[in-house]
Amino acid sequence: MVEPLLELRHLKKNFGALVVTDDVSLAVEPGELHAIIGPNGAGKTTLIHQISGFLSSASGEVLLGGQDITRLSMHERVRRGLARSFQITSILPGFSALENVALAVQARSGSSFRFFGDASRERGLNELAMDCLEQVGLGDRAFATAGFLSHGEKRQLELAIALATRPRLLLLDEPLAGTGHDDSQRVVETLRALKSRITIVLIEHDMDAVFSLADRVSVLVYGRVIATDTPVAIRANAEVRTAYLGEEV
Amino acid sequence: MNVTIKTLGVAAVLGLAATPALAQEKVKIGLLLTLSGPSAVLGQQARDGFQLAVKDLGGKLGGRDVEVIVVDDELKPDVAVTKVKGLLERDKVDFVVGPIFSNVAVAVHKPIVDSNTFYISSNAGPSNLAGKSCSPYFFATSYQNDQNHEVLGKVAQDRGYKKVYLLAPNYQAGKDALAGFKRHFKGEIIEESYVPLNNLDFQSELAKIASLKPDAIFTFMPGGMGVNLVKQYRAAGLADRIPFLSAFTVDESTLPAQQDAAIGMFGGSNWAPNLDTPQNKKFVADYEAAYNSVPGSYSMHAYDAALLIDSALKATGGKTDNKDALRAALKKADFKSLRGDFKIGANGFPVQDFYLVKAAKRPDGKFQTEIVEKVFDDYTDAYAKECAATN
Amino acid sequence: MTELAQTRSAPALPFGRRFELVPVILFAVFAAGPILASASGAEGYVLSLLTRVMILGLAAMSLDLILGYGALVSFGHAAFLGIGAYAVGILASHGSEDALVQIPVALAASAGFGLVTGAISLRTKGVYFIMITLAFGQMLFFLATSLAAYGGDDGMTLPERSRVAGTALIESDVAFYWASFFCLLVTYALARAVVASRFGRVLRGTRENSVRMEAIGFQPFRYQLAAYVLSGMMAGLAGCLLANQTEFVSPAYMTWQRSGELIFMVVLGGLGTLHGAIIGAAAFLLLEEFLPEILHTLGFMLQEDMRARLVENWKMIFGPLLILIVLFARGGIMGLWRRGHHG
Amino acid sequence: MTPTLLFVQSLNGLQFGLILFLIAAGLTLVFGVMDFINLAHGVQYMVGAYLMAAFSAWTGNFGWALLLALPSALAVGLLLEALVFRHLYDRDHLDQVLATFGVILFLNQGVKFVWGAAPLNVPAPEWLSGSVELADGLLYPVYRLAIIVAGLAVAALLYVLVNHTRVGMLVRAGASNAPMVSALGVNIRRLFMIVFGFGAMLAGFAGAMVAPILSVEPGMGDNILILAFVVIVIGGIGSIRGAFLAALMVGLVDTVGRSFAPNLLRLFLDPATASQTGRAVAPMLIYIFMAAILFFRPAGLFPAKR
Repeated sequence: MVEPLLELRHLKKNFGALVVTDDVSLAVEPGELHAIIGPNGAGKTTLIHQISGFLSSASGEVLLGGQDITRLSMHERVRRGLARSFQITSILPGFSALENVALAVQARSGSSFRFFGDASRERGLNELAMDCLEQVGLGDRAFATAGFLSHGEKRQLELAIALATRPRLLLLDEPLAGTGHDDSQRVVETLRALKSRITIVLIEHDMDAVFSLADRVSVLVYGRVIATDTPVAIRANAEVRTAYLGEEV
Repeated sequence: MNVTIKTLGVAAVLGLAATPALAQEKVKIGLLLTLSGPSAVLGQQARDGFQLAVKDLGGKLGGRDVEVIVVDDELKPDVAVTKVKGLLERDKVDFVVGPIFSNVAVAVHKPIVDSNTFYISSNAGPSNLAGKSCSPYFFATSYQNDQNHEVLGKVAQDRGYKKVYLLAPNYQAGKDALAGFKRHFKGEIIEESYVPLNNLDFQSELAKIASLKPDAIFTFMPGGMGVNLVKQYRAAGLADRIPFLSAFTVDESTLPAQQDAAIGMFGGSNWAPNLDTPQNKKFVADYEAAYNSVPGSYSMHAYDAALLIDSALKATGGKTDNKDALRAALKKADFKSLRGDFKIGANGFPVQDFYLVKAAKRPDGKFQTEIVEKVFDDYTDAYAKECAATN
Repeated sequence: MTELAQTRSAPALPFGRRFELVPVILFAVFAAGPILASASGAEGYVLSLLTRVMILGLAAMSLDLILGYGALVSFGHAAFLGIGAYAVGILASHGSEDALVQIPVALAASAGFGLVTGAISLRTKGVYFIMITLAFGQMLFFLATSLAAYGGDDGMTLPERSRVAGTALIESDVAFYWASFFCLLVTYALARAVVASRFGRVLRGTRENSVRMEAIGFQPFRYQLAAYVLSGMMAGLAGCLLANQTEFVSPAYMTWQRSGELIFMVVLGGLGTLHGAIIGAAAFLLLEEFLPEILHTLGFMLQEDMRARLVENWKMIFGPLLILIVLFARGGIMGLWRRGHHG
Repeated sequence: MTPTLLFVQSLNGLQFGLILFLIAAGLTLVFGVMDFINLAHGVQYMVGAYLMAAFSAWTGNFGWALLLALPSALAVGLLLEALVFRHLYDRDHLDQVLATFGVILFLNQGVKFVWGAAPLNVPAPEWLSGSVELADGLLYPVYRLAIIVAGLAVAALLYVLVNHTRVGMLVRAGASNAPMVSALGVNIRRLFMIVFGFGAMLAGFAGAMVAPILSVEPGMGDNILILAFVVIVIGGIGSIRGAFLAALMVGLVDTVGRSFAPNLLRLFLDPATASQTGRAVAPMLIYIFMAAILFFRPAGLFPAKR
């Protein structure tokens, strides 16, 4: 068996008496697209926050490529190849789309304690950034101000930003949320193209997208993982059906 | 900030018609005073005093028409420097009169005397301007800052007080004040207490005073601080038990707010509104009629500053271009001061008498300080000997 | 404050790409200052006023670097003015009158103070940051008032302007004017370069969305701290100049009111443009200087004593004027200008 | 230092702290509920004192003057709210700081314009003047005790209002989540107006109460405003409980620290140096205290949950 790229061991998070995630153990293999599904309030976003380091865990461990990263802060995890998107779009609204991505390129290439030289004219940064934008299909909007992009475009931009950090593992928190039909088709196509190259953990409510993209699916209910399996097996899992799918399908 | 006194303009026109010989330029005087913020009342007193003098002199100084330019230093030294440069270079004033506060006086001293303009302090008298940094272009119609404190030190010594409690704000003038007091007082200082500048609540200090039971307290607490201290001292029941010696704490600028609380408290001064000379009586009456408040020493000094300039210009025939002649005339101080005895000493500061004064309520219900006794006669400040100027 | 940054974004266009008229005009006006001054017939006064505008403009610009580009509202920035001024004053009183010694010491002292207080202050956010910077400013203010050896509350007069390499290069007002002009121009160019650089881009990104910056691998704290130190050093330089301009050093340079005025100048001119801060400083100082005079002229129909009262109480007009500027001129003077040029 | 003196100093600290609390309570509510930085809160304290002085001179009676001053302070607050502040709620903090600074300039000069630059006098009522003897020769003014009682009463009243009334519930909810409150169908503008007017009245009350012991003069609110900000930041913005505790702490640190700092330092330093250093440190104490608190608790003692 291959060593998992991401491994969660008994992760727990509580806000006071409210336990949001409880004893979550999970292994994500290199190269797979691992979807996490579950009803609202199951603790999916909290889990992503714990993995990315946005929130600290009450107990448990997070391992990336076998190394314990539980105590690292968010930016240190990014440097180790862990990128994420946010459920509520998080971009730099005053910057152009290109600069949003170029800044992410800058983060991993050379020092940012350079006080001279026009960063916006650094060809090396801009070309790589443009490349990422094109991968998500935003090449023609590179010079638009990010704050003025459509909602779907913002989601694509966030994906491009995450890609620009050259992640080994991409954590995506509902990339399809709030997108229209056309936009969501484009995002799904982009993800399909990416999944061969990058390991992805995906939280999503759009079941069609999940079952067409995912290699494996974990089901989170009340902060606990009740099943992890292939999409086909998950569909057939009786426990999942009663706990979750049964109510929706 | 360019406030020409229009009434004087009218007087000037009349003067022009009467004596064509004097159809020369107006003599320009810059009044640099603190006119905004909590201390504005002191600046107003000085401004009103000066303008009253100009009015009494028929709108002329030394026979020349006058233009008085009043500027507000906002009690910010760097603002004052810029404004003074405006007075010197744009308005080309012949004299700068003011300011109220020592820190402003120190800041503007250099630009004024460097431009060979006469600088007449109508209030601030910091020690360095009287000593090391004295200048042939600097004169004061007030006093050296320490002198009022020395009055109280002498009084405490003469009355045989054994233990005195000292209280001052924690800044340079406060420290100077206590040093001034100690110059003549040789008894025991049971505590030197400093409060932050602009401190308004003295309960902790009053509690200490009550427990230490000194023979007297001496304090320097100008402006609003003094108002609060006096009211709180009275409320704490200390006023009738422990004599309250002070400088710049009970005077005509604070008495309207202190009122009955201040009655009987002592101060030191070179003058008081009840000084019994005809000239002074007229001044006080005129001032009260014009501005509806009792004049304090701030007004008196400014009034005398105008008289001093008037006397010097008379001696030079109205001319200001010969600086040496003008200086000699200023030094002579050939005028009758509101305070009586008045001479200019070697360092440009006055040689004058000092009194112990006491706050009192007048029959008409207004409050003023009144002279108790003369403490110093023809008194020179302690820094005059440090002044090496050859003026 | 991070929350206030989102509403005010710098122009999206990259820096340095287009010719900017405003700074060119601004510096041309300053360059013409000595000619204007000698034409006015009050050379020293006009020069000293304009020098003051440039010096406080420099201080305001340094604040804009962290306020406009980093959304860090420092309410203790005047402390750096004081450090610069006291470095000059204290060194001069010990016989080191050369600017080549004084300025490096002032910059080092500002950097040291900025590093320590910045590292502590940046742990907090928003209003807490405002207040903790105020606290440090106040501590330094009270420290200065207790320095009896250096004049305490009264401050101290400098024997003369700083010497430069042993010569009295900046003794004359005109020479000092050009020295201030030079400092402002160089610092402005430097600040422009910094905000456009990689570092500046990270700083601007942090202002826009600090969580996003962490999510792409930056630690905002380090960049904010560096910017805070840099800004403090620029303000320290302004302090050196201020001491030389007034030939006087005083704790009054670092009151909290002065820090407030600096914030004021930046917002009045328009956040996040650098030259806006200089324009804001000019507008503020010139208004403070000439408003009484303007009121005197406008009040020609009033009776003389009413007119005098109006002039004396000019702050009663100044206050509402500021309120109106806030209510109706969003983005400050630069905001007005920009709107005028884009329809 | 005798225990009695320490006791008296603590009373003084308590009294000063309670005055600070009266000012800080309004400030922290306005800040917490409306996310509005009101620098002009200090001038409302000053206006309260001036109104007290004016009514006291007019009626010649302390009680009547206080009764008239309170609604007038409220009216001034509401007038300012309608004229200026209402238009600033949607603006960012810097705009608010600027505009309210303009209000400070105007009102500081305004009271000078109306009442003159000289400090005004407000006599304390006859039945509250004089002092009580706490220990041998240690007198304490009755009026100060009255301030302590009044301050504690107002604090208790506030506690009841905030914790046991509907408006108080809304205020607490608003301090933690303003959009939620407006989603509940509450007229948020009116809530703001009530909070604002109430805060202005509290500050005015503080001003009126101190008028007999402090001098009433232009600019008297400026320094206390900074202290009030220190208080609400230490307490945690939006927290009345935090403001109360912080106000008492600041009052005690300032009052007690000021008189005991030199004595404490004398344990480590020789007397001359100790008194010199003590004098330099005393005015810094509050700020050192605040910096230390924020170092360990960057959002104050009782941070609002957001």
